[in-house]
Amino acid sequence: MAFNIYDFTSFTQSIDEALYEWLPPFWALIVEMTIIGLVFLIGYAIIGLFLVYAERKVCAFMQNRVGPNRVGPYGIFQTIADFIKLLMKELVYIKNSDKLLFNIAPFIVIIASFMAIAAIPFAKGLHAIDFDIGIMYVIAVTSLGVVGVLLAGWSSNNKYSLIGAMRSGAQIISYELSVGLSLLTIIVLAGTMQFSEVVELQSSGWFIFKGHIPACIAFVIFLIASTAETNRGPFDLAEAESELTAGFHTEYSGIKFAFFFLAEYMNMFIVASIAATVFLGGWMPFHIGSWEGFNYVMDFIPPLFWYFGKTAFIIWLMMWFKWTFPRLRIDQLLNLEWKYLLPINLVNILIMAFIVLMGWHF
Amino acid sequence: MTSNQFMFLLFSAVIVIFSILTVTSRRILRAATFLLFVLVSTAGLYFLLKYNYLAAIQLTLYAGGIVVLIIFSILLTSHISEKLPTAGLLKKWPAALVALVGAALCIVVILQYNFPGSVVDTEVVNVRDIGNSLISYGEKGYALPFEVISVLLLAALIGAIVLAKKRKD
Amino acid sequence: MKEIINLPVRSIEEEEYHINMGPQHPSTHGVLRLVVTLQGETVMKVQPHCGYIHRGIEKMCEKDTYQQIIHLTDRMDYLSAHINNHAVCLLVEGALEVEVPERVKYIRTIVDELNRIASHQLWWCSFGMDLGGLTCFFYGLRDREHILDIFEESFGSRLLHSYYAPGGLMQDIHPNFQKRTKDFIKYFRKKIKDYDNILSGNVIFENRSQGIGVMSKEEAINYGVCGPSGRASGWECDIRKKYPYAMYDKVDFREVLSDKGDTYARYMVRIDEMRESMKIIEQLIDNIPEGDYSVKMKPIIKLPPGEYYQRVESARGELGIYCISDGNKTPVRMKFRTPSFVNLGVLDKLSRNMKIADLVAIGASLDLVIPDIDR
Amino acid sequence: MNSFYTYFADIFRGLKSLLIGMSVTGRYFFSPGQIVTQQYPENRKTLKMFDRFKGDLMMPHDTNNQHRCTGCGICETNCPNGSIEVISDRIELPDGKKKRIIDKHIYHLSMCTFCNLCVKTCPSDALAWDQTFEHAVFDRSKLTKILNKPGSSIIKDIE
Repeated sequence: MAFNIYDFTSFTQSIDEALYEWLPPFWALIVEMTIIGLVFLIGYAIIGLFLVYAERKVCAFMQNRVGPNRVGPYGIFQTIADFIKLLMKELVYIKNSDKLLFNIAPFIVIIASFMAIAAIPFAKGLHAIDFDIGIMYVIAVTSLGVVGVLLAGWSSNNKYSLIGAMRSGAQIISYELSVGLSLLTIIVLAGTMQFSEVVELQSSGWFIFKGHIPACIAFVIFLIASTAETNRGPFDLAEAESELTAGFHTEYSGIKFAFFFLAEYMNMFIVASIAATVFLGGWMPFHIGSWEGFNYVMDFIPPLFWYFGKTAFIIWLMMWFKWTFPRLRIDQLLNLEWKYLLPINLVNILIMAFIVLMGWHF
Repeated sequence: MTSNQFMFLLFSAVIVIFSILTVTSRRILRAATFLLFVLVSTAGLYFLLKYNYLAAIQLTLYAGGIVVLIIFSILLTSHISEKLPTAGLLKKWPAALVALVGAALCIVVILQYNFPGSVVDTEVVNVRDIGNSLISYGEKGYALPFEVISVLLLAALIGAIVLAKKRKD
Repeated sequence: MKEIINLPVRSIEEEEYHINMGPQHPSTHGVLRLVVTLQGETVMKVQPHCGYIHRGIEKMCEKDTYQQIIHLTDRMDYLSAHINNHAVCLLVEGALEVEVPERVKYIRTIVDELNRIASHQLWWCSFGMDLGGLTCFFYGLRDREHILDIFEESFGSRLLHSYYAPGGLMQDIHPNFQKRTKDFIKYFRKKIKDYDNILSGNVIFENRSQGIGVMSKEEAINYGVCGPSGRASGWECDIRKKYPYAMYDKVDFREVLSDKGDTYARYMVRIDEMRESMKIIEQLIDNIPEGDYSVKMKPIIKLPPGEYYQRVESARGELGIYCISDGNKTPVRMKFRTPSFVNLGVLDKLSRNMKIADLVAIGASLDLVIPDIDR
Repeated sequence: MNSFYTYFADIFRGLKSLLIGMSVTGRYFFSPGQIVTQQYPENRKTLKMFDRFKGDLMMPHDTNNQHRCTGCGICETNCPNGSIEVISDRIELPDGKKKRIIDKHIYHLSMCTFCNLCVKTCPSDALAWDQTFEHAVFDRSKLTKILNKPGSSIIKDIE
């Protein structure tokens, strides 16, 4: 098996070929799917645990305090301890709730985020599936998560949960538009929706630099809208704790609450990786046009490092938003979307199309 | 059994089971949720056929859009304790009849068609082609329907705004 | 067309529903229960239900001597404990016509103002938290810690001090008191800029608070809304200016007023009051005269028979104490006119037809302390 | 045109205010030296409470196991919460006079509100504050303390 840290294509291909050699095609596919599923599951858990820890540390430093420091050195095992606690907690069943929907809601949320992660390229040749409509697929799949939130809020038979679910529904439905349109701006520039091609196209410079101001505006809008879509930061109205106690997951406990919790962080990760891939070149190193020497040096840094570095930066930005701003009110939230983000976005696409037509982009 | 067949059977089973559950469930939100599963499985079938674009549209519009709107409106209007009444015999028999006739029609049509063996490998439909044919006005062009639908949607939008606008008096 | 409009529709009452905000709810800062009638997310009516932390302080006062009453008043509005104590001390001293030494007046004024700053800091951070900016909470508490350290060094406790006694103080201030206070003022003048940067000027905060819960001057007077909340509506109700006590008639400070009357005005008035308080402290801290920290009082204080009323400006507004004495060592009746209780009354008026998120903001801007409501 | 201008002016003003807010948190994020959190159980050795801190009532005893309490009960009457109980005996001195001495000075920490009245009103300065603050115990009865040590007596010259 050829293993190359800069290009995983041969590595994954050799695994694929070996499996098909040893096994009949049906079982080879099953084994391959299982391996990919397990890898994602483990990665999911690790990333989730790490993000929870990172969030707590980042917010602690922004709030001028130390953060978790009891379990393990610098508190690195804190999230594991939390997770064990959540696992062992009693699952509270509520009287007069719709038990079936109450139970499947967290799974819908987590499956939606799980489906989205499949299309994201982590490095060259390291992605589960490479659709020709990758970006669209991700937008489609992430829009399913809201169903889980709505079901959770309704089936809890709790007024706070219901209000939280309503808010979340209105919020996600409207902000999906901005997410889609801001990505569309880059699709206009790139001319493709396939993630691998999008990344390859950025080998001569990231889209945020290539696309002039419209790309920057699209990036900012994407950051705002995706923060809203993941129910985070100043847009956490669905779980606004000072108004609705815990919003749609008020009645959830134990592992089911952990699912919501994990899904929130994974959605953040997915959104950040999309932003990193589409705007900041994904695993592509930092290249400047025709500076051969500079590009050569940058190529020595492995793509996984680039990918996770960019994603971490965007996640950090989103945490920075969350721990600085007060929360918006629901009507202001919709105002922001319909009065500011959407019109600007539409004009932005026009400008971008114009730039692409005139060939002004790099 | 190839993996494609297996996945096809899996998706079909999901579609059939949840379709029946959708129409038999007495709780309206459960019915909507089962409908979601049906639509997602349909998208899965499209993916199996490598109609990726159609599958993504199915997910975005039907699963992510329409079902969410249905659920949203159920949230606004109904309470958790509400249960739909079971239909009486007077309604059940005609419904069963209609369903049987429909099923028979479908089965007859499917049986009569002799499927030619797939000669060419299924080709991924390029998004660029779809886009081009959507706005071309030549042969196989959909520019006119596209524009008509746009006008229709615009009218619907304006109508919605007029309806939602508060009366001044 | 007309018939369609006049069709019988479901009445508004049917679409209303109630939620209980409290007694356990993150935004009520205690055990206040608000029964909120909602229509969608719009607040139709707010009914406060008090009494979840009622301890019968007024009744307990009837069996306590005047020295002992002091420690009970700490526990009403625990965020301005010194100021509550001050009211009782002034009442007793006024009834007995005792003149306290200058040094006591200076120290009481400084400590009162420090307490006011500490209270406003806690208000600021919980206000930020109620609007969803959790970081504010930690900045406010961090700065408040400095004042609590000053208090702890001089008076031995951080929250409930019982430091004033009728006729003076329990003990003299610590030798470090002046230096520490001056250090704090220097420190806080820098940190209060953070407050402005992170919350006051923020566009989200401005939109959340401007034009929300507008209270006119007439309403403020009618409802008796006092303190910073009343002054935000343009009502000059500062007891320190109108009925000066301690050193307030000798120091130079501005009564912070605003004519907007909305949540943002209430916010800005409190922020400016912190600056004014620092100005008062700066004028006094270097000039504390030498002298005794207390006059000699009888071990058992008996007020002459009669009725007494004493008011002070606590961090939340006018705190009035009404006392009937029959000449014994305990009062016959003690009645506290606590600012939070009066300010709570206007909550329903202000938050009608607002969103549920505005209710939280308005409640926070009135700066309610629940033990002060229930006593 | 004017509304067009204000539309964009609003956007930029809003963005600027958000950036100012972010600069505050960002500054703290990059200067962890400003963290003021006390690492409590670790700093127990170096943690020093202020001299006047009212942690726990105590009765100072000197090296001869002698205290200054006469058992007069003024602290008991002055305590607003009944957290002090003074149990005193009357003993007959050799010269025939009767004298009150203290048997048990009971202090209920669980009822104390640290109002300082007992310490202030004690005519013989027999009470003082201790600076301990870790009062948590598993059994409530442990919060009831007897302040005078066993076998202690009163210092001679106090009357």
